[in-house]
Amino acid sequence: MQKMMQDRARELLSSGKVDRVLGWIEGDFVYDVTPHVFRENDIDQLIYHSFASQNLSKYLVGETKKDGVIAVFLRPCDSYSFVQLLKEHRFDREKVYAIAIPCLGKVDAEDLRAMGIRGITGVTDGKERIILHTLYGDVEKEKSEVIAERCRKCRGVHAPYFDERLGEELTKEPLTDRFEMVEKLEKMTAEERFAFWQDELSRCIRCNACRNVCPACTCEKCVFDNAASGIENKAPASSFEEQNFHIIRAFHVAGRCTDCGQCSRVCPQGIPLHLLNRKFIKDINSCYGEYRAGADLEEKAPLNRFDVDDCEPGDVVGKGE
Amino acid sequence: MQVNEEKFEPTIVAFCCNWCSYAGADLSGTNRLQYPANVKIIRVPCSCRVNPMFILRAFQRGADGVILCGCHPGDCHYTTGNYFTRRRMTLLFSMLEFLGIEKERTRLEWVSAAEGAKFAATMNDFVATVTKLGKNRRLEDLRCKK
Amino acid sequence: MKKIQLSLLPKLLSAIAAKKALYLPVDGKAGADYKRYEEGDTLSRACRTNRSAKDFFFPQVEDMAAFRVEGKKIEIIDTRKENEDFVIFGVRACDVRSFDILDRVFLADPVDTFYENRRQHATVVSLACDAPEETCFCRQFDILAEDPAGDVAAWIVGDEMYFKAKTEKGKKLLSSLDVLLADGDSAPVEKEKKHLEAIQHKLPISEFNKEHFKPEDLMEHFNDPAWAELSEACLGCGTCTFVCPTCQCFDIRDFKTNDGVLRYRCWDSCMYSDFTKMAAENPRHTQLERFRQRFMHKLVYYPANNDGIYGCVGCGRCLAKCPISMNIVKVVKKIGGKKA
Amino acid sequence: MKKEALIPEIAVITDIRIDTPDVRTFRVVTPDGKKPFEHIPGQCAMLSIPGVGEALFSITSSPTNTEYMEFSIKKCGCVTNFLHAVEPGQYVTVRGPYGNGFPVDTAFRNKDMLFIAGGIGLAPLRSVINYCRHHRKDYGKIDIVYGSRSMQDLVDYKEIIDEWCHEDGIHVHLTIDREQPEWKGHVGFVPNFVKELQFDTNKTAVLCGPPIMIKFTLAGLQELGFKKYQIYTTLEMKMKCGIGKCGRCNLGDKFICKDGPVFRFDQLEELPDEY
Repeated sequence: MQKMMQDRARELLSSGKVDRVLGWIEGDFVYDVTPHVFRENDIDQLIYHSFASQNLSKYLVGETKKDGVIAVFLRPCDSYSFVQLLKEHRFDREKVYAIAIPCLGKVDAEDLRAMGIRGITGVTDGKERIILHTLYGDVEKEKSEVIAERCRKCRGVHAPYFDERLGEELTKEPLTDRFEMVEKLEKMTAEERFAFWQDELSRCIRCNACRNVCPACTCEKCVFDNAASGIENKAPASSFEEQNFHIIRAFHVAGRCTDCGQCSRVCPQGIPLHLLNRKFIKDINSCYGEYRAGADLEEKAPLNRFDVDDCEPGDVVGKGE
Repeated sequence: MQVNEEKFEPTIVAFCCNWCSYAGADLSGTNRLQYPANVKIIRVPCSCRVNPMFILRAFQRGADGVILCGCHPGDCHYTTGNYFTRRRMTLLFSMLEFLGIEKERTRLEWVSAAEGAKFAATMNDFVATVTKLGKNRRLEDLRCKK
Repeated sequence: MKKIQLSLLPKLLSAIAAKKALYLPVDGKAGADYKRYEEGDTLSRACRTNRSAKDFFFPQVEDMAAFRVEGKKIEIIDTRKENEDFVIFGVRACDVRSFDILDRVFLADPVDTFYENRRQHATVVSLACDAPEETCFCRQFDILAEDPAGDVAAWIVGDEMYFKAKTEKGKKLLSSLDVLLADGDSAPVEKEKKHLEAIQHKLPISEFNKEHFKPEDLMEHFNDPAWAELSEACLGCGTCTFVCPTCQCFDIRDFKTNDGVLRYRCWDSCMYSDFTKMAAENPRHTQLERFRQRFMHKLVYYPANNDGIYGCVGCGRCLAKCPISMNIVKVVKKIGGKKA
Repeated sequence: MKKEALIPEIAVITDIRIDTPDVRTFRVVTPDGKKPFEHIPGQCAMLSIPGVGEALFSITSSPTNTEYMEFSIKKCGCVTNFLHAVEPGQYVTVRGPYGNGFPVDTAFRNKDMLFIAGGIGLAPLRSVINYCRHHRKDYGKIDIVYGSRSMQDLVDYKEIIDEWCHEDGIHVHLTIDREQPEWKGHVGFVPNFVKELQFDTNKTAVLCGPPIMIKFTLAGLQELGFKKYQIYTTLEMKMKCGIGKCGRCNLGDKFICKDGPVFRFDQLEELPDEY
């Protein structure tokens, strides 16, 4: 796959069809992957494997402000973000050449470390199995055992918007129901839920990684950076601030969140932020009909439309217990 | 402990739409209908003007309950504002509950300019509910209490 | 040299906690983090905590003063309090060095009394690293993970834990625990040190060359065209700065309480767009300048002002935590790798 | 407990002078009527209104003024907007002095001085100009070039006309950017005016104003034959602490708050040209 991508990128660059290619580059370690804008001279360094987990679509907002056409590799989850961004007119479609690529699920080095797999030096990807080369010998694992939570619940289907597809289209069923944990929390008592979230959110260091990585968070100036908003802050100065930030962050992407799971991936404190987003998705689906952000360019987002006979808050709130 | 509970006087913030419930509150006053003085009314041009941060900030600043009153669905002065309010608040209140905030602390009610009695009854009921719940501990900001 | 059976460690910890506030790294849901000791907590053996130990002296948020405002009048209330005595147990060598780096900023004239107060009341018990991650590179900055600094240094050798007091404060702490500690021979520790050092030499990251980062190279590094490429993917979040044990930039902010104003200080990040935002303009207007500032500060500016000591301790947290895996090692390779 | 540098002192605004439509000069004393602290010309102080913010301003009054301190402040951000709305009697907090100041007792001694300011850039220079006037015998001839957008935008116009213009050995050259019917003086930008005036190169120049003015005036002075080590300026940057700890105001390895704000151009040459 990696070879195929390199070849195709080289072709596109040399034919002059695109001027730059957005992909991934590896650092000192195989999992040390950074998004990178390639040109003809460094396209050989483009990589694609289980650790290429950053989404690229958000970079298009900045990249399309520059001159020239940029090609971008989109994994299925990323292609939904791509469409959502396009729908919100966040980048110039004319300047983008979108290449859809398949994904077999990504692996996070932190998860592996927690499993006791350390000193990783390389990886050999298979469809079902993955071999991790480490300083202490090779470790072979079932992919389903090691892939990240977000990928285990991924409904990996390509969004219909791309310029070309590379590699075979993979349709797969999610390994587990993605609302499982949300439902589990809903069944708890308010006290238990409060304790759960206090434990999680109190670890927040307000680094804004969840916000800055989110493909739905593309405001020119975030309300949390705006001194005039009255809620601007740089630190979780009180437990209220922690809750406030995460409620508002999730609310502002409600109906636009594609459930790509990047927020939880980047959290340095391991807070399961995607659960907040999924709660909104679940409520939206059950109250206003199934909706998937980024699935198409036409349908209005759930919070941008209404029905005269929508349910009242009282019909929904408190029904989980 | 029991003694304190009895003395507890909640602070209630009511966001009232200028075109209906604010007038409703006025009417309940001219009709000499009683509702508790705990309710602090904030007039807004439309229930739709209230964004989630308003609600959260009210709690931060010491509210024990927040109620949002707007025109009945279909009666919005701006045609559709309250429909959007309904969707937003449904999601927000559900999220607050998901985080373990007592669901009784937030409420959305439709009160028209003619419903002075409904306004008073709603407020009486809401104050009583929140009084029973006690002080807002889960969404408070201790810095404000210093 | 003192020692104790590992099985008796809980006893030792509660003995310390009985006299002073005790903090130690404990394994949690998502990795190890420092917490206040409670009966039953066990010392994490992880070589790195999520958050660094700088929080103890330079917490993310701290109140500085309060103001009462009445009409045109203002009254200042000094809210500072004398800190309680506390012990941090199990700090790794990299984090211990970070305290020296912070000292040079906060204890420089005029002294930061908030920091100084905490520093004076703390006793640091360090712990030698027996299982570094492949992302560790403290040795590049001449930090000896096998022989950490601190008030007391500790080693785990087999099923025993050895302690050596390195300062007066450390001696005091050990002598207060005399009943629990036995006298230990230094030979096993010396042998362990050799063993741990050998592990350190096997670590993969070894690019840092001091010859390439000298104050006189400031302009060359500053004007390096590679910054554009390096900063290209940066999200502008504050993860690297907040997990970093030596990042000490802060912001001073006012919070309006219901009846006054609370002035507090909180961590700030040079990666944030509003870090240098002024009313009229922002001198660091793109992520390139912000990114460059962070690494130039650690590798060139800080050493230029502090006898050549680098502002990085090689703890590897930014390598593990950066959402896009851009980190100081990649920067060092690109920027410092040119001079032959 | 020891005194903490970051905790300010209370001060009172006793007088507000309206200089231009967007510049006011605030007179500040302690609640018991004294000068808050001593300073050197060119140094700065942190003023704050709790709940609004804290910001750094250069001290406009001369150290030779023993009664009070003055700050000329242009309305542009949060704190300055608030200050422009207050009345005398308003309490503020103040801490300082910060920065190195001008070398008035060393390098400037017995030199002919050339002060060049644009707009609000006069604020830091007024302190040193008045210091030189006070210790007149310690300095040579003084030339002051001051320019602004319009006549109404000239800060301290009254003091300049009534006092500075009438003193021996002081030459004031005023200019405005565009012609105005009531203006009889020179019209044109400061950099060109400086070149037209053809100053001797045996002077020590001090520059302050908007970055673009500084850039072209520096070039102009060099054209006249001035060397970089003869020219001083004072820089500006976002600051939170004022004591070299908060980490944002550095230009290269120098902190503006601690090692500056006053720099000689040959010193700046060794530093990056952006922040």
